[in-house]
Amino acid sequence: MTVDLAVDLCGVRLKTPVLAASGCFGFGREMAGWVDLAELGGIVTKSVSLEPRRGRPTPRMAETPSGMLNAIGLQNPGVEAFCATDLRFLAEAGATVVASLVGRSPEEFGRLAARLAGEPAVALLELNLSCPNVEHRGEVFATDPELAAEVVRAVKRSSNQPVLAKLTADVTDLVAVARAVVDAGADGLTLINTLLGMAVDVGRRRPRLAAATGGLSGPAIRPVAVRCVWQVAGALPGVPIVGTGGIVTAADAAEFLLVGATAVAVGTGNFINPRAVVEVAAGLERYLAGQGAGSPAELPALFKAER
Amino acid sequence: MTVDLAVDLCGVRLKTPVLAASGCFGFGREMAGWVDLAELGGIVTKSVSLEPRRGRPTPRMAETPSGMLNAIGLQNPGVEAFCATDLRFLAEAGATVVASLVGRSPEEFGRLAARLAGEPAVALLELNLSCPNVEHRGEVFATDPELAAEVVRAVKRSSNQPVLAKLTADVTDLVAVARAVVDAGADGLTLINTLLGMAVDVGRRRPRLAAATGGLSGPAIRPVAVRCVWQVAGALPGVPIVGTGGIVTAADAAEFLLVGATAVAVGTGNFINPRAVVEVAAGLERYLAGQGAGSPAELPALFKAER
Amino acid sequence: MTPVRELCEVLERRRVGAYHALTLVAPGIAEAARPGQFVQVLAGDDRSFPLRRPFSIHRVERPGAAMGTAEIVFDVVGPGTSALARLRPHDVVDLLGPLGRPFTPPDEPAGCLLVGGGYGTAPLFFLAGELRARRCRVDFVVGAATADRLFNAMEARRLGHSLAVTTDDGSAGRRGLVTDPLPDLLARTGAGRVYACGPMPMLAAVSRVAADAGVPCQVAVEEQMACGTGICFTCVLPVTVPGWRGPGNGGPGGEPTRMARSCLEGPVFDGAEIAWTEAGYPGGPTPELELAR
Amino acid sequence: MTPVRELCEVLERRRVGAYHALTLVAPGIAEAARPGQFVQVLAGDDRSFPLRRPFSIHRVERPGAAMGTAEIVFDVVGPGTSALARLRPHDVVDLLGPLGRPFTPPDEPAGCLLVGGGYGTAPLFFLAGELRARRCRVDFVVGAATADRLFNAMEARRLGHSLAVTTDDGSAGRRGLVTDPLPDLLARTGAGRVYACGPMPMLAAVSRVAADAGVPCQVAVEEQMACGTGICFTCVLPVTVPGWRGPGNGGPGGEPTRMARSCLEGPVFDGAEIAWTEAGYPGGPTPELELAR
Ligand SMILES: Cc1cc2nc3c(=O)[nH]c(=O)nc-3n(C[C@H](O)[C@H](O)[C@H](O)COP(=O)(O)OP(=O)(O)OC[C@H]3O[C@@H](n4cnc5c(N)ncnc54)[C@H](O)[C@@H]3O)c2cc1C
Ligand SMILES: Cc1cc2nc3c(=O)[nH]c(=O)nc-3n(C[C@H](O)[C@H](O)[C@H](O)COP(=O)(O)OP(=O)(O)OC[C@H]3O[C@@H](n4cnc5c(N)ncnc54)[C@H](O)[C@@H]3O)c2cc1C
Ligand SMILES: Cc1cc2nc3c(=O)[nH]c(=O)nc-3n(C[C@H](O)[C@H](O)[C@H](O)COP(=O)(O)O)c2cc1C
Ligand SMILES: Cc1cc2nc3c(=O)[nH]c(=O)nc-3n(C[C@H](O)[C@H](O)[C@H](O)COP(=O)(O)O)c2cc1C
Ligand code: FES
Ligand code: FES
Repeated sequence: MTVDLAVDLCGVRLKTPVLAASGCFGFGREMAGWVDLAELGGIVTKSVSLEPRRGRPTPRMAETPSGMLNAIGLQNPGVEAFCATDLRFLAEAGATVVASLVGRSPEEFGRLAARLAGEPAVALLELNLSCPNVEHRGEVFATDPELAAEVVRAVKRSSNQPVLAKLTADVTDLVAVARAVVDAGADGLTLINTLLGMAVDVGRRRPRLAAATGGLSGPAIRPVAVRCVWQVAGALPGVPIVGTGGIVTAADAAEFLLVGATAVAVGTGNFINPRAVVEVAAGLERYLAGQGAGSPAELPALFKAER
Repeated sequence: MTVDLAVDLCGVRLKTPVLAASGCFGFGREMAGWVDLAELGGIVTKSVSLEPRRGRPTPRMAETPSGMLNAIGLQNPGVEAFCATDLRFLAEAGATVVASLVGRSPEEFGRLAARLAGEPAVALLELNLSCPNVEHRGEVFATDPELAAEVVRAVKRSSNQPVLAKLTADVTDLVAVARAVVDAGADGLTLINTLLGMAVDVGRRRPRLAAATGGLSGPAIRPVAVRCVWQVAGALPGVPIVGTGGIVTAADAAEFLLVGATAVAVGTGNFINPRAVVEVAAGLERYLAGQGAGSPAELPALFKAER
Repeated sequence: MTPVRELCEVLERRRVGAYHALTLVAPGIAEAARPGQFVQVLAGDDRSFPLRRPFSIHRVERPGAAMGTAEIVFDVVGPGTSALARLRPHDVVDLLGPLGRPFTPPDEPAGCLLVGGGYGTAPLFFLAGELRARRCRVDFVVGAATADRLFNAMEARRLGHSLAVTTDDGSAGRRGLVTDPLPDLLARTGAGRVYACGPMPMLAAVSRVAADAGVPCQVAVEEQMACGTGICFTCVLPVTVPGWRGPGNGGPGGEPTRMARSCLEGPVFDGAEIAWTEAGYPGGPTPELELAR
Repeated sequence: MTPVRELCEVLERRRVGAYHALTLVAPGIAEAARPGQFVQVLAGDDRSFPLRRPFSIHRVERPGAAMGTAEIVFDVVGPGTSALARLRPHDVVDLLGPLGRPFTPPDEPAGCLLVGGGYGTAPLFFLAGELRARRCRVDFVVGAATADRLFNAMEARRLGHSLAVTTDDGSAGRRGLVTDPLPDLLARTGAGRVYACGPMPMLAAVSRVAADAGVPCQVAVEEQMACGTGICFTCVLPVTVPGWRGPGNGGPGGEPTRMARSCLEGPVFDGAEIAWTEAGYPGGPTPELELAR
């Protein structure tokens, strides 16, 4: 049984279905010494904004059971510096780049998309509508279907690159948000971002994060992420989904592909294993062969469950 | 420094701030051999319905990183059998009983409350508005502020026992739901129920739960639960909150009390340590002494964080 | 006798064919244990909050001259049993037990046929000792997929008046299932009781053969367990309740059933009481009746 | 030289005063390591997904005659370091390294004052060797809360031309902080460089003293790290960027700062470059300027 790991994500061919998740692979350059960037399914960059952002005060991280909280606060050099240095580097390295965008308004997202529209090195755009590490919950566009849709429309107006809308599981009706962004023109979805969480240093009697709350990631949230992909894939058949949340091994990735994800992204897993993206892909190849599947796209049909 | 662990929960005096969470302590009887039921802060019973329920098919459980998924499906003998056997037993054992109620409509909740109104052995009612293990998401009343409020009103009309509304974190705006049930007359809140999740057996290529999805519990969800208590305690000062989610040790419980919970409930932790409720309380006593606090109620004032 | 929690030192872990046998210092459990009961085991200091794992008690050394030990036999199938297989002497394991309802011996001495599948044979040795002490004749039928998965047939021969062996592949004893020789044996030994432990499909089949022969049959079942102490309702299986009022039905005789917690009312059940087809194991007693519904 | 991931066998773990010293077989890391760099360590097979823990490289045995070993020195403060303290010879530990920017030695032989606090002294021995190989004079100042928390003062004496010791409680050497004897020593030794490693408040103070004396000072900082490889932006601290255009300011001279990843641009920084007050450690160079803002 020969296996071809390649998948089609919103019209873009990925060598493997395994990407590096946004904010968990820097801007790619940092990892050039660990993996061949050209061999990855793709690299979702740290989210970039119009202006540089300093991010949140430290401590920005707290370890939790089978996961971690982070409150990085979207630190990034801004889209201009990103294009001038990081994007150029990624292009030369032959990486498949998914540029993650973050803005404070639909209009800001639109201007970001316009700025990147002319960059051939950008294969896809991912809209970070769901970062919990922002001053106002109002900036978490993915909590409001209409607002989220507005952002997507603004981006589609100023760019013809395929667009992934990244949503949060911290909502009452994820399918409604997903449907809204897809109707607004999103080509695909990324599920999920971190869950909003908090941890306390009981000895010092204060939050373990300077920002008090932060985003929960890692294996702890995998069951929530798999459920989200399962729900949305069932409600919106045919809409490509990038599954993210707690993927450390190939078996973890297979869970997402079986319930309907087109591809997966490894986040926190990279912190422990800098070669995680490559090793998960290699493991998937063995898994597919073992299951008698010729490609990742065949897995959902092999999944036995009624809705 | 002498410590008094007693707390006042909605006018009811609890010997300690540590309760056994619903569905994680059976109906109490099963644990009589492990702990002195009269010494516990309280026992929240498995949720009872008007008619007996068989629950979901097996497998009903799947272990996940630092947690577990369950799809028990509210199996219970019905309120009549509950009163005839379990409640009588708990009363004789001198336990502080929080009767957890579950219904398919506000009207059902009302009838359940009416049935228990005459039972002196019931110290408080907890309304399970948030069990994810139901056929229709529509039964998860806590996803809709108006519906949740309606249930509370129905219960308050037919009972004068203090009422805790148990909510889910799987919502966009938890504070709105909390405010709605409090305005409708809920005396307190229990935060949180399990998160909706799913796990896949990649070898057999099928869900690990017969019901496909289930409720995620255990330490994995603690950061989400602590965040929920922190948010709601900040938005609705003075409203008693029972914090639940991933409590295994006294330090875990202290996180909840520091961010504003009046009491806590230990769920999944009982499965590994049948004496968890007692041992967490004992550990809290040492913690309070160490922090120079005379009672659990003093902790929020000692917590250093701005909102 | 209420169960206890004991932190038990590992005395020994040895291989027995395809399995591992673990001997633990557990005075309280060794004191109270009865055949058919189980322990909930937590091994290692893993911080990922693993649930306990249930294992039948293979045998105990009552405290007294000795310090009181309990032994379990296990097969490595996943993380929990792998952790057990890594244990070395002097390591400490956290046990709850003895848990569950034990086998009920006959009031009067009677012939007892003990049927074991794979590691399911292990608790039957404990039972055989108790039955013999009550002057019951004990005959063994043990089966497994392959010879190395027959747990300690030598011991079965020593403890039993007779021993019949079957393997799926014929690598030991007669090729086939443990149920194949059952009817003959029941007739030949004139056994008045059948006691069985092993995989669920086997228990269903044994229960049927015994029911057809009109011989009372007790089986020790295996359902997934989160707590093992009766508080989570994970481990349920459908049992018949003559005249029960609740919803649902599907018992062997078409009478109402209820979902019984196998950690509390079991793991030992009357084989004729379990609604095998509803439980997902057709081939139990009087299946036609069940299917008829 | 890019870092590698190595599964390293434990050769030895021994107590050194209040600390543990761990020697690991790590050819690749031992080959490439430079003083001031660190390793990211993952110990044990805990399934709760613990993050790696960063530790300075105390010294290395370059591969060749020997097989190539690296040594770290650690203090037990929580679960990660407790796991390290449980390691026995032949256990295997998962390492990433060497990581981060090392200390930069002077181009010309110069007098170097090495200032260590607690376990922060450990990486300075590695540095002392390199400096002496470059024919630099090395003087040591080591301090700690108590005598047992001074890491291996004997070795410091052996490696250094002179050694000054301070403890907070006076249980060894002079009572007080490492910074107390610094001005004198700078004057007396005429040191042209200061290299420091220890708690952040100490590094701030040392940087100020050095700046006041007009001596270049490199410090190895400790910030919490999730990855250690530059990809998570957890480990940032504010450093000055003359003429930088972005938002924010607060550098020692009031000039703009940016949040630098200490695992990538550090852990070794020019002490005068760090915006100490903004980083939460007033008492750094020219604090009055910072406070003036
Ligand atoms: C009453 C009882 C007695 C048992 N006695 C023995 C015994 O004497 N020897 C022995 O080898 N095994 C016995 N088992 C089965 C044993 O509990 C499982 O093999 C073990 O839990 C597997 O854990 P794992 O992590 O290695 O495997 P995994 O398959 O990874 O376990 C995953 C989950 O499924 C559960 N599980 C897996 N297999 C079983 C099973 N067969 N029955 C119940 N739960 C299961 C586990 O407890 C865990 O919760 C018994 C089970 C029960 C209920
Ligand atoms: C570059 C660098 C070099 C270091 N070198 C050494 C050394 O040589 N010897 C030594 O004993 N310690 C050193 N540390 C500190 C060491 O990493 C921590 O003591 C260790 O991570 C604590 O982990 P824990 O689980 O035992 O403690 P916990 O306090 O439970 O750790 C909780 C979290 O906080 C982080 N953390 C805790 N203390 C520190 C700290 N001081 N600095 C950074 N992160 C911390 C941990 O990494 C973990 O993520 C160094 C830190 C850094 C950044
Ligand atoms: C340190 C850290 C930083 C992150 N930064 C971003 C970000 O900038 N933009 C974004 O869309 N997601 C960000 N994420 C979320 C991840 O991309 C991912 O959705 C989430 O962590 C769940 O996946 P995981 O469990 O594999 O980490 C970040 C996550 C972490 C842990
Ligand atoms: C097996 C199981 C059954 C549960 N049954 C109920 C229930 O009947 N009613 C209810 O309100 N909550 C139920 N819960 C939720 C718990 O009461 C608790 O809110 C949740 O598990 C989080 O706490 P924990 O992490 O300490 O378990 C159940 C949880 C588990 C694990
Ligand atoms: S395993 Fe929990 S009730 Fe039986
Ligand atoms: S620790 Fe992740 S960027 Fe430095």
